Formats: sequence, C-alpha cells, structure tokens
Amino acid sequence: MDSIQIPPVDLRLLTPLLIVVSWASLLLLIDVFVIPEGRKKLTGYLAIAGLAVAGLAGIPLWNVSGSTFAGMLVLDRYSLSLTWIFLIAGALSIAIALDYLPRHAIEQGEYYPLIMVAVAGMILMAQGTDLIVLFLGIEVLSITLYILTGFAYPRLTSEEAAMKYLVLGAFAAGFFVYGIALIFGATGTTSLAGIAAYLGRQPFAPQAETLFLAGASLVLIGFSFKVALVPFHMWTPDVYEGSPTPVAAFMSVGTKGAALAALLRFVAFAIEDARPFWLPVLATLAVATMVIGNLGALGQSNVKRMLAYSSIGHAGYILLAIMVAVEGGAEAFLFYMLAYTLTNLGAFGVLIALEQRGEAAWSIDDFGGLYQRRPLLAVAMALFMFSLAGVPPTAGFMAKFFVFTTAYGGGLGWLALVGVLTSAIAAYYYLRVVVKMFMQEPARELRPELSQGLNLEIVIAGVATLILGLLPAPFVLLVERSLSALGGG
Amino acid sequence: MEWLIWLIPLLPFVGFLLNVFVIRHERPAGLVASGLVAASFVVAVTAIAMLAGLPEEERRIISVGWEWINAGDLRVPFGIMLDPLSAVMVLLVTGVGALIHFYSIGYMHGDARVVRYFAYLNLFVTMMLFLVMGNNMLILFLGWEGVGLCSFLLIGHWFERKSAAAAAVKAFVVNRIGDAAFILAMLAIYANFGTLNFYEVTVAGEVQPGFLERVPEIIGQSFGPSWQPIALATGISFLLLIGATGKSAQFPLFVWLPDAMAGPTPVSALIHAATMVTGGVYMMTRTEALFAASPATQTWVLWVGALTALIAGTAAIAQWDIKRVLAYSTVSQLGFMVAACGMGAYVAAIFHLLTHGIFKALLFLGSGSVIHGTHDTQDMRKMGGLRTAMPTTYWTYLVGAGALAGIVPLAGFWSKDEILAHALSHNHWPQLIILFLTSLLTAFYMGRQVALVFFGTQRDTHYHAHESGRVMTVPLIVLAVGAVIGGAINLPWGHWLTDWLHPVLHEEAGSFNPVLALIATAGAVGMSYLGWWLYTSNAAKVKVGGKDPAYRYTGDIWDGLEEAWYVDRLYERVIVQPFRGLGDFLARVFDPQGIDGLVLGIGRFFGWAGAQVRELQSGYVRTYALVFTAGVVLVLSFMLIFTR
Amino acid sequence: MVPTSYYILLSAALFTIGVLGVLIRRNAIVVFMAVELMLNAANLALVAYARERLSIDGQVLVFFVITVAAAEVAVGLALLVAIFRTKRTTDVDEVSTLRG
Amino acid sequence: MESFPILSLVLWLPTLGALALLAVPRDNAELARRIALMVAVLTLLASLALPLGYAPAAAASDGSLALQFVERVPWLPMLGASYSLGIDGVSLWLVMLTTFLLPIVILSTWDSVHKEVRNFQILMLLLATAMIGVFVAMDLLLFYIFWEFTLIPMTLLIGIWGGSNRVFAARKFFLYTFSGSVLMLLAIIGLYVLNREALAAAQPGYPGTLDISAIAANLRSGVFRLDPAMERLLFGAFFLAFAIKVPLWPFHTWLPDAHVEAPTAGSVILAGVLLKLGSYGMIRFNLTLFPEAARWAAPAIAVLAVIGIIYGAIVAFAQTDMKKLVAYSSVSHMGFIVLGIFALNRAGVSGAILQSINHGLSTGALFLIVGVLYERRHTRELAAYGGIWKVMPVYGGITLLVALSSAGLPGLNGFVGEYTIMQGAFLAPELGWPFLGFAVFGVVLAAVYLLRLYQTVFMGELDNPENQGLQDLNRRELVTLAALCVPIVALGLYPAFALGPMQASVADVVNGLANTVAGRIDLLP
Repeated sequence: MDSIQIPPVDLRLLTPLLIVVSWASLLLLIDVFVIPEGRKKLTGYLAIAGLAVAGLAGIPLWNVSGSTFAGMLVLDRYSLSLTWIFLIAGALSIAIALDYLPRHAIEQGEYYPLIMVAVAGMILMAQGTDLIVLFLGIEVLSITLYILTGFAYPRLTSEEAAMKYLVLGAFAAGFFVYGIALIFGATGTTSLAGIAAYLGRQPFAPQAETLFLAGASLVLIGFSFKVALVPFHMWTPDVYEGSPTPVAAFMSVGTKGAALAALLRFVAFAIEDARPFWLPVLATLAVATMVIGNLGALGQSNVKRMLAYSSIGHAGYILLAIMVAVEGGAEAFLFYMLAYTLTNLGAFGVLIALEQRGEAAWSIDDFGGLYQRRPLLAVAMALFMFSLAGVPPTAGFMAKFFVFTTAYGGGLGWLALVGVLTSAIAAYYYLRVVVKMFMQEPARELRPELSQGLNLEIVIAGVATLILGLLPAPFVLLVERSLSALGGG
Repeated sequence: MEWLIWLIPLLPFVGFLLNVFVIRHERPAGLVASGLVAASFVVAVTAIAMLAGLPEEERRIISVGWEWINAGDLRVPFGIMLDPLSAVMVLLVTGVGALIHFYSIGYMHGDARVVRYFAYLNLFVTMMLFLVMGNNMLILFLGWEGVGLCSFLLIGHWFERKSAAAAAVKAFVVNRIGDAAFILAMLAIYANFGTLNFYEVTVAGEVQPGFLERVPEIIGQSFGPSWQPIALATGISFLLLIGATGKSAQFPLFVWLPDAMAGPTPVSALIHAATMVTGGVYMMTRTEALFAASPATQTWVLWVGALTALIAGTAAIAQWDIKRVLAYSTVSQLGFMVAACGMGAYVAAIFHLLTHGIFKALLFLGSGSVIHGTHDTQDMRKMGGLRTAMPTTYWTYLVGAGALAGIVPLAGFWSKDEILAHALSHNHWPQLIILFLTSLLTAFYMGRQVALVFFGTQRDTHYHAHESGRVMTVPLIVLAVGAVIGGAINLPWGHWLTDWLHPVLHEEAGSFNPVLALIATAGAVGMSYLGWWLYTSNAAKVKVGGKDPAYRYTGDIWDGLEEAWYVDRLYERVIVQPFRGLGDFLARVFDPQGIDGLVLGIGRFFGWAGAQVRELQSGYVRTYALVFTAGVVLVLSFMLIFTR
Repeated sequence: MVPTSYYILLSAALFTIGVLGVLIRRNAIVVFMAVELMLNAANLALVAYARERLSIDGQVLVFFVITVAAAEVAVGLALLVAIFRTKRTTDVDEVSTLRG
Repeated sequence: MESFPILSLVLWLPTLGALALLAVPRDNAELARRIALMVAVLTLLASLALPLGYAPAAAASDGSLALQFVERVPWLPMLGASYSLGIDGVSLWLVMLTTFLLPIVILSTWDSVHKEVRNFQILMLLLATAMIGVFVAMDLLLFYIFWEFTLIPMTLLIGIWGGSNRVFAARKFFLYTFSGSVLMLLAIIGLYVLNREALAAAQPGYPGTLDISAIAANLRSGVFRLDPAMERLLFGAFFLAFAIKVPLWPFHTWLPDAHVEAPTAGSVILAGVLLKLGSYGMIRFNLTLFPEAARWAAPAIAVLAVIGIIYGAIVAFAQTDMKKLVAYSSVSHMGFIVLGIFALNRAGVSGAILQSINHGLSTGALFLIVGVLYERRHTRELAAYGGIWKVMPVYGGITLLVALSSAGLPGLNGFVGEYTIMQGAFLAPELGWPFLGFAVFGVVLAAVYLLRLYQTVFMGELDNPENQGLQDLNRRELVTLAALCVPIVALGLYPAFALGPMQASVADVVNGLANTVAGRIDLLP
C-alpha cells in the first residue's frame, strides 16, 4: 500500500499556540511534583512567564502569514492581534487571581495551567479556518471553563454555576455539531474557504439551499450561545455570579472575544454570499441582545450580575461591527475588544479588591462611600464605569463611536440608533455605581484588600482606558494593518 | 454748542453718583442735590435762550453721544435733542424739581435714609430729562422706565411699612403693563419705518432717517388677520395709547396712583403730579403725527381722557386722606389733558400740563406742610381750623385751590377754558358735557377740602399745629405766584405758547369764547362755595373716623366713589387672584406631576421592563434550555420562511 | 442501498429525542445521556453524508466529535459527584439558588 | 496662521491647574483655593488676548466659517477627525464669559464650600476646560467629547457638595442630558458618513471629515446635498440635545432640581455658562449646517420658546424657594434667547448671543446673591426673610441692580439683548407680531416675579429676630458681586463693544440661511 503521505505542516505558524500548550502541560507536572503545597503562587508566576514568552514569540511572526494543517489553521495579523489580546487577558486574570485564591482558601495549583489551556483554546479559535477546528477550540475552551467555574469547590453556588454552564454548553455543542454535519452534507466540506467556494459557484438561490441554510443557522446558534446573544444568554448571569471573580473576569473578556472572532471569520468569509439570509437573523439577535442585556442590568443590586448583563449588552454592540466586517467592521471589532478587555478587567479588579474574605456577596452597597476611604480606587472604578457606559473621554466611548460609524456606513443606521438608545439606558446602572461611591454613605465597615498585583492591574487598565479614549490613533493604525492580511484568510 | 444740552441731564446724574458713593450726611446731600438741579435749570434756561435765537424752522439742537445698538440692521444712536416742545418740558421739570428739592430739605429733615432719598430724587430728574429730551423712541423709553424705577424706589422709601412696599411694586408692575404695549409699538414702528429716530440725524458720518415726517407713508397699510384687517397707524397709535394710560394713570391702569401716596409728599408732588405722570401726554404730543394718521384711535383717546376725568373726579369727592383727594384730582386733570390730545388740541394739553404742574405741586407741597405741621396726620377728619395756625400755608393753598377749580384770574382757568373752548368749537358735545361736569366736581371737592382742613375747629387735639419753616414756605410762595401768573403763558389773545410750539406742532390758536368762559367761571365759583358751605355748616357732623355727612343722602354710592368705582378690587379678583391660582397650579401640579411625571415615568417604565427580564431568569436550568430551544425554533422557522 | 435521506431522517429523530430528553428529564445523568444522544445523531448524519459523497473527511470528523463528547461527560460526571457530595441530590431543578 | 497657540493655552490652562492641585494635600483648603484662583485669573488674562487680537474678517469665499486663532493637528486620520480649534464672532464672547465667570465663582467658594475644597476646585477647573472646549472645538468629535465631558464634573459637583436631595438631582441631571445628547452622537455619525459618501464619488478613498467648517463649506457649495427628510432628522437630533441643555420649555424639568441642590458655585456656573452650550450649539450647528430644516422648524420652535417665556415666568412667580424662582426665571430668559435664534435674521441672532452673555452675568449674580443669604441663614425659603434692606443696605442695592438687569430695565444689559431679540423676531417673516404679543407679556411677568422676590426679602418689617443680626456683605462677597455689576451696567450703556465683533460671523450664518432659497450654487458675498 502506498505510504501514508503526511501533509506538509508548517509548525512555525503555530509557535504561540504550541508554546502555551506545551508550557501548560509541563507546568501541570511541575506543580504536582515540584512546587510545595503552600507556595502555589510560584505556579502562577511561571504561568504568566509562559504567556509572556508566547507573546514575545509572536512578534517576529507579524509579517508572516500562511496556512497549515491543510488550510485548517491560518496565521495572519488578525489572528495574531487576537492572540495578543487573549494572552493579555489570560495574564491579567492570573495576576488578579494570585492573591484572590489564597484569600478564599481555594488555592489549587491547577488553576493557572487551566487558564493557559483555556487561552490555547481561544488562540485555536482565532486561528481556525475550519468548522471542526473551531468546534475543537470551543470545546477546549468550554471544558476548561466548566472546571474553572466550579473551582471554588466548597461553595455550592460555584458548583451550581458549573453544572448549569456544562449542561447548557453541551446542549449548544450538540446543535453546533449537528449544524456542521448538515453543512458537510450540503457542501461536502467543513473548511470555511470550501464553503465560500460552494456558495460562490452560482448566484445564491435560497430555495435550493435549505439544507445548507439549516446547517448554517444551527452553527450560528452554536456561536450565539458562546457569545451569549439573547435568547441564548440565560447561562451568563448565573455562571458569572457563581464562578470565582477572576474566572468571571476572564470569561467576560476572553470567551466572548474568541467566540466573536470565530463568528466574524465564519460570517465574513464562509457565508458572506448568504448575506440576505443571515443579516436579518443577526440583526434581530443584535437588537434583542442590546435591549434585554441592558434592561436586565437596570435593577441589579448585585454588581457581578450587573457586569454579566452589561457584557451581554456589549456583545450586542460588537455584533453590529461583525455584520459589516468586510467594510471596516473588523477594525472596529478589534479596537472594541481591546478597549472592552482593559475596561472590564479593571472593573472586575476593583470588584475583587472589595470582596471580603470568605464572603460571596457583591451587593452595590459595598461600594457606598468608597470615595471617602479609597479615593483613587473610586476614581478608577468611576473611569471604568464611564468607559462601559460610553461617556467620553474613555476608551469605551471611542470604541462605540467606531462601531456605530462603521455600522452606519454599512447601511445599518437604524441598528446604530438602537445601540445609541440602549447605551442611554445603560448609563443609568453604570451611573448608579458612581453615585453610590461618590455621593452616598458606606453601608458597613469594609477594608478593601489591594494586593500589589491587583493594584498594578487596576492602574494599567485605568491608564490604558484613558489613553485609548484620548489618543486612539496609534492603536487603530496597528489594528488596521492587522486587517490588511485578513482578506487572504 | 451741542454739548451744552448734555449738561442738563448729566448734572443731576452727577448728583446721584455723589449721593450714592460719596456723601454720607444729610446736610451736604440736600444742598448738593438741590443745587445741581437748580444748576441744570439755569443751563436749561441759557440753552433755551440760544434756541429762541435760532430762526423758527431750525429750532432743533440734536447731539448724538455714541452708537448705542448696532445689531445687524437694527441701529439706534444714543442721542438727545432740544426743541421747543422738550424745552418747555425741561423748564417745568427742572424748575418745579428744584423747588421741590429745596422743600424736601425741610420736609425730610431727620429721616433715617435721607441721603439715599436725595440720590433717588436726582436719578429721577435725570431719567425724566432723558424722557423729554430723547431724540429717538428708545431713549424716550429709557427715561420712561427709568422714571418708573425711581417712582418704585421713592414710593418704597419707607419700605418698613408693608403698604409702601406693596404700593411701590404695584406702581412698577402696572407701569410695566403699559410699557409692554409701548415696546410693541416701537417694534412696529421700526419694522415699518426702518428707524426709531424722531428726526434725521447723522451718526458717525452716516445719515439715519427720522420717522415722524414719514408717517403718511403707512396710512394705507394694514396688518392682522385677513378677515379683520387693522390699519397699521391705528394699531401703532393704539399701543402707544395703552403705554400712555399706564404711565399717565388713565382709565384702565390708573389704580397705582392713589396707592402711590404712601411715598413722602415731595415725591408725590414731583413725580405723581408735575412730571412723571405727564410723560404719557408728552409722548402722545411728540408722536402726534401717528395719532393724527388714525381717526379711530383719536376717538379712543378722547373717550379714555373724558371717562378718566369723570371717574377720578367723582372718586376725589369722597376721599378722607388729604393726599388721595389730590391724587384723584391729578388723575382727573390728566384725563383733561388726554382728552385735549384726543381732540387734536395738543397745545391746550401742554398748556394745561404746565399750569397743572405748577398749581398741583403747590397743592401737594401745601398738604405736605399741613401734614408736617400736624405731626403726620393725613386724615382730614382729624384736622380743621388750621388757617389761624398756618397762615402762609393757608393762603398759598387757597390760591392753588382756586387755580385748580378754575377761578378766573388764576392759571387753571385759562388752560381748562382753552380745552373746553376747543371742544365746543369742534363740537365734541358728549366730551364737552363730561368735562364741564368734571370741572364742577373739581371745584366742589376743592371747596370741601379747604373747608375741612382750614375752617371750623381742630377736631383731633392730640397735636399742636404749627407753621412750617421758611425752607418749606418759600417754595410755596414762589409756586403760588406761578399759579397766579401761570395763565399768561398762553392767554387767548397773546397765545405765546402756541407760537412757541408752532415749529413742532403746527397748530393755529383757537378763538376765545366769552360765553363759555363766563359759564365755566360761574360754575366754578358756585360749586366751590357750595363745597365750602356744606362742610363748614355741617362741621359738627364730621367725627374723627366717622362717615361723611353726605353719606346720608347718597348711601352706599358714597363708599363706591371712595373706592374709585371698585376698579382696584375688580382687578384684584379678575386678574391677580386667577394669576396666583394659575401659578400655583403650574408650579405645584402641572410641572412636578405633569411634565416631570412624564420624564420620571419613562425612567420607571424601564425599571419595570428590567424587572420583567430578571423575572425570566428563574434559576432553573431547564427553563434556560427551554428558552434556548425557543430561540432555535424561531431561527429555523425564519429560515424556512426565508427559503420558500 | 439504503438512500441517505433515511439516515438523515433517523438522525433528525434521534436529535429531537435528545433535545426533548434535556428539556424533560430532571435527573442530571439522564440529561447527560440525552446530550450524548444529540452528539451521536450528528455523528450518524456525518457518516451518512460521508458515505454518500464517498469522502473520508466525514468519518474522520466523527472521531473528533466522539473524543469531545467523552471529555464533556467525564467533566460532567465529576461535577455531578461534587454536587451530590454537598447537596445529596442529582436533580437538576434542586440546583437553582442563583436567580434574578 | 501658525501664531502662538493661544486657544490651546486658554483651553488647557485650567486642566494644568487641576493637575497641580493634585499635589496639594487633601485637607489644605486655603492653599487649594489660592492656587485655583490664581489659575483662574491667569486663564482670564490669557483669554483677554482673544478679543484684543480679534479681527472680524469677512466670510471666507468658499463658504467655510471665517475663524480666528485656528489650530489644526491631525488626531484620527482614518476618520478625518482633527484636534482643530478656532473661534468666530459667535463663540468669542461666550469664551470670555466663561473665563470671566471662573475666577468669580472660585472666589465665591471661600465662603460657600468648606468640605473637601481641593477636590471641589479640581472639578471646577476640569469643568472650565470642558466648557471652553465646547466653544472653541471646530471638530464634531472633539466638540462631542467636550460636550459630554461637561457632565461628569457637574454631576459630581451637584452630587457631592449639593443640598439634601442632591443624589436624585445629580442623577436626573446626568441621565436627562446624556440621553438627549446620545442622539446627537448618532447625528454626528450620520453627517460624517453621508458627507464621506457624497465626496467619495469624486475622490475615491476619501476618509471623510469631521471638521465643522469643511462640512459647512461642502453643504453650502452644493457638493454635499442632504435630502430634506434626512436634513430634518439630523436637525431634530441636534436640536433635541441643545433644547434639553438650554432648557427649552418641555425639557426643562431637570433645571429646578439641579439648581436647588447644587452648591452656590455650581449653580452660578450651571446657569452662567452650561445653559449657553445649548444656545451656542443651536447657532453653530442647527443654523449653519441645516438651513432648510431651520427655516422649516423655526415657527414651531418659536412657539415653544414663547410658551417657555410665559410658563417659566408664571411658575417662577409661584415659587417659595429662592433658588427655584431664579431657576425658572432662567427658563423664561432662555426662552427669549431661543426665540431670538430662530428669528433667523441678523438682529435676532446677535441679540440672542448678547442676551446669552447678559443672562450669564445677571443670573450668575442672582445665584451668588441667593448664596450670600444661604450662607448666613441656611434657608432659601422666602418666608424666612423680610426687611433685610434695613440691615444690609449695600447688599440690597446690588440685588436691586441685578434684579432689574434681569427684568430688562433699559440702561442695563438685559434690556438691550431682549429688545434686539424682540426686534429680530418682529422682523422675521415667519414670526412677527402674534409671537411678540405674547413674548412681550414675558417682560411684564419678569418684573412681577423679580419684584415680588425683592419685596418679600428686602422690604416690609424686619420682624424675624434672626434677620436683625445679619451683617452686610464682607469684602470678598462685595468684590465678587461688584465684578459682575460692572459689565452689567457697561453692556447696558455700550453694547456695541460686544455686538461689533460678532456682526461678521452672524451675517455669515444668516447669509447661509438666506442663500438656500436661491439654490446652493451661487453664494451671497
């Protein structure tokens, strides 16, 4: 029998991914055998080092672009920028977890390698250009997050959140796979380029494509679950509240970003020709997400749930950019992700600083009168809140401005109108936090614990939010160049 | 030579500034204030002498200070002018003003805030001079509202008294209603003529037209809704009439003048007799071209003047307060002047304005001397028999009363007679009868007042009446002389005033009607004797705080007259109460619940919607899965519809 | 040769049974089984199409799906044990303290 | 003309001051006040260079605005947004009003603010930069950023140093204004995208521009044409944001709460300058960019303005709280200003700008006056006062002057502005005498409620024992109030000083309105 030809594999394109995966598994072993019980922080530092090395390894690849594993994985500036964002997100959430875990006595060495594996999953989703690879990326990411959500073991709410996340996650994965199967049935291939070619053959005639459209809609549903678009968002509030706060932070930024990146690739490149079909679907989902996401947060007295609903709302805004990905939406998406990552991690950082030992309460009253006791912390939180609300001169505003401009340019003016109105509603609950901090008296005596890592993280996030808000030009140029190569994907 | 006329208004203004910022003591304040007004009088006389020197048609000195407003096409220079009409007014204002200033030194002696009083008085004279000397409507309006402000300040001089404070605010607000109409008129004038200047003036090299000569241009035009077009000239002049009624206390808006008596008496003399209230008449005379262009408004003016004269005359009869009698009498005499303007007899109106200014100031200062002498009692029922205690005041008061009643040699007779003669010759029969009847009433209430104050015995003995000091009696004597020879200004044969005002008003002198003069004098003498006789013979019936002897015959009508036909109370119930009610409704109900309710309602709606979303989040995994599946079904069904 | 459409109908039926299983049953283990059913329905469809197209790719994909399903169930059961240890129940509805 | 960037200096000086204040220890109030005052005075001196160096140039040929002291630095090239500053006749005096009021406001904090003075000054200085930024920004995005940024310091000022119900008032103020201006953001985006599409045909790859005068030039020269429906929509979005800020009649309910709860200094700045952002915006955007829609909407807006004039006056009359009374009086005065703007002729618009400055001076002084009494008696209820004139004569005199200027007495600044506006509205073809019939009624009502305030507080018996002990103005209060009285009288007698420079720009705006009738191509000189 003829020998098995192994297709040429260019591993150089996957250096960041490989570094992260190998480092994670190595770290797992080191943690078990080498690092003594009390000194688990060392694993954390090693994990951050690993992510940093992966990031540095990515720099020379800036001008390199190409695909490997027979077109199933690709490296271009788009995926590289996303990789960097995910690495930053992973590093920051490890930093804030360093002192959070011992404080709540859930210090397990495995936390840090799990985060690294999750980051690997995200990079996989960013680089994947084949439905199965995307499926694999999603599942690697989801399974590690099921474990991470349930990490605060003795606390029942953490277990409950993990259970809910797992059941619904698996449920959605079922739809996703079935969708892939149907698409495979219709087009004979699962690679995004193949699907695009299939659609390109003859002008898109909806009647002939029922099988393909069924598959595509199921795949879209799978993605919408991961991105938490309404009505597939029900898991988000409970999971965010139940899971340990660093994990919630990591999820709100990382998972959402990765899923949206994959959705963008799928929508913008695989089924671009079927636009008349998926545009109304995504438009309705976007409107529902923006409205219900922001409405849900209005009456929240629990800050973590509020931030969960707010992340749903933000997913709606990013969806606008994705729908006009080809006409500049991708740059707006990348800038939005960068701004949202920094602001959200900053907000969660402040939340962690206020979380008392052994308690799982995040009521808004804990923010009462923070301005009197820790003015700098209060100012930082106010900055993050105004950024999430989209009030200038913050990064959030600039990101929203880009998204709305590209959406309006791409003919989605009325969607931008909905976005603008819902961000007016959103201002209410963001302002509630600011009002609580600056204008009201503290409910109970509370000592915020600012470890040196957390402090650094909040400062970085704050300064970055301001700089991105005032002088976004350099970042936008960086992001813009990263898009030029995307066309080839 | 033009800068000279600036001195006239600026001298009192310097007095105002000195009194506000520099002077702290009573002595210098009085002297500086009076001195400066007197100086202004002297400058006025010299300026008028120069004016008289000019040939008749060039008798107009216009001097522009600077470009006041230049907003796009709205250009208004800040300039003043001196022409025969304003010259006469300036003489009255500064002359009578100076006398009243000297009188005030005596009257206001020992008052807590006398320096501030003199400051306001000087500011008033400045503003009045701007009113009469303004060369465009806006400067006239500057003076117009300025005197309104000073009357507010001076009426409210003793602001501790609630009545004085309320009267001051009432005066300013009622004036403001008139001013609102005045502003509308100015807007219309500018819109149609492109300028507010009375006569052509060169400002910074650029010639700006005047509108008085170009009034015939707008005769034909009309405005307003198509089904009821109103002639433009009528509209503008009617608005000016409303403005004048506000300022000169004519029928609809005269309620503030009687209450204004709460201020010090020299203030009443200067502002509410001689100068401010005549502002309206001066304005109508100045813009007589507009009124001449619309006969409709002329008849309105005529009727307003006549009716005001009658109402005020009847009200004056029933007053007990010595000053309120004179206040209503002023309103009545102003009615005469406005009626004269209505008839087109502007010279007669100005003539009566001048003579009235003199003898009414005399009467007010006389009553001031009486009040001063009787330790601030103003109720005539507490007076009586003062002719022996205050001889000078008595004789000067008698002269003034005679002039007002229109007894033959005195000033009042000549000016009133000219108005009646003009009415007769232009056969305005109804107005003639009303005005004649009012002149009879005037004679009656003056007789009544002289009798109550100076004859009989002193009813209230708590005070010891004494004559006022020389600083008060000298002005009285000067004014009494003026009241006697005042008629000479425009004797029917010499009619010096008509010739003097000819370049401005272009009127021919009316002929003297001996029969009318005889009847008028007989009526005046008869009625004043009747008034005097009634209240000296029934002197015993007049009790302190009791009813008027005439009450027995007339009953409640007498109270109606005292309240000036309840016009004031009508306004209180018809306008002021509903306005307060509307204000409270808007402020308490409509604004907080209505508009604000709507705004907060939107907020609450979103709060409720948020609650519904949180309700959906039940916590059961299977409900989440159910919602998930519902989403799937929706998407797939859309897909099926899409692919059919 | 059995036409592919029969296989697809079967896999659709299996898939709907799996979905209903997740919605109706309260016991966590049965829910896991239902999810497995859904995934295997997808595998069936994949294999059917692969046979129809005579392309090996479809069948290869099945392996990926199977491995992922295995990983999921492993983690799921571990979690179930953890919850059982604290709350002594496997009922999915019992576990609903997080709400609002 | 790349001369010395005076505008950037005036704009960022307060912020530098705020940063310097950060170094001051938190509890050292006196030092913080002094530094803040010094910075404010420096800003004022620097801004004096503007009117002195201002040469009222003729309108530029290509229809763009004739700007002075122009500075342009590329900021977001891919969106065509640039950090571009410039002032013309319209914004010159509003900038001067801001820099003039700033030292006065900071001087007034010596008595009124005692808790956390340093942070108060920092917020005030930041607010100053934001306000000046709004007036000088010539780039839509930059304008919007400054416009929104004014909300944060003002909300904190009301919320932290305010009265008893401050939290509700601060939150309402922020949300009401924010939701209004959010629509404006969409309108800015719409304008940018439509402009880019219109010009992309001619120059492919054209990144579009957010520069106001460039867009205005395109609009006027007909290169970029808006169809009437879209123009009205954009006009409506801009107008809503400005109407809420002005506040125009139905959108005014946030003003009384914000004023009553704000500290004295906050109220002065809120009434003095923040309300003018709305009127400035209307002239700069609604009239310049959307002339057709402005002409279409003018009568309707004038009706709202006249309702505002009368409604504000009546409700002010019925108030028992002094600050609420002055707040509603602002609603009435701003109604006049909007009436002037939508008279759409040179008299009306220049009258509106002048009246914006007058209102800033007189209402700012009124709030300081209420603050003086509040510092002494800690109550704003009218019933608690009576006969104060006897005990505080100087204070009574100054209040009378300011009240009369606010009531529009000729000889003081209020009248000149009001009369020019009324004359403009009378000459406007769409408006005319029916509007003026009611608007002039507002002049009467102004006298009614202001004199009622004066009568209840200053006249009448001094019956309340607590009032007997009040001492008159101290030296600092006297300086602040006197500093405001000088321009009040000066502008009253010689308004040409302010009206002169603005004529060129106002003519430019009004010509823009006029020539839309004659088609877009030929441009009136």
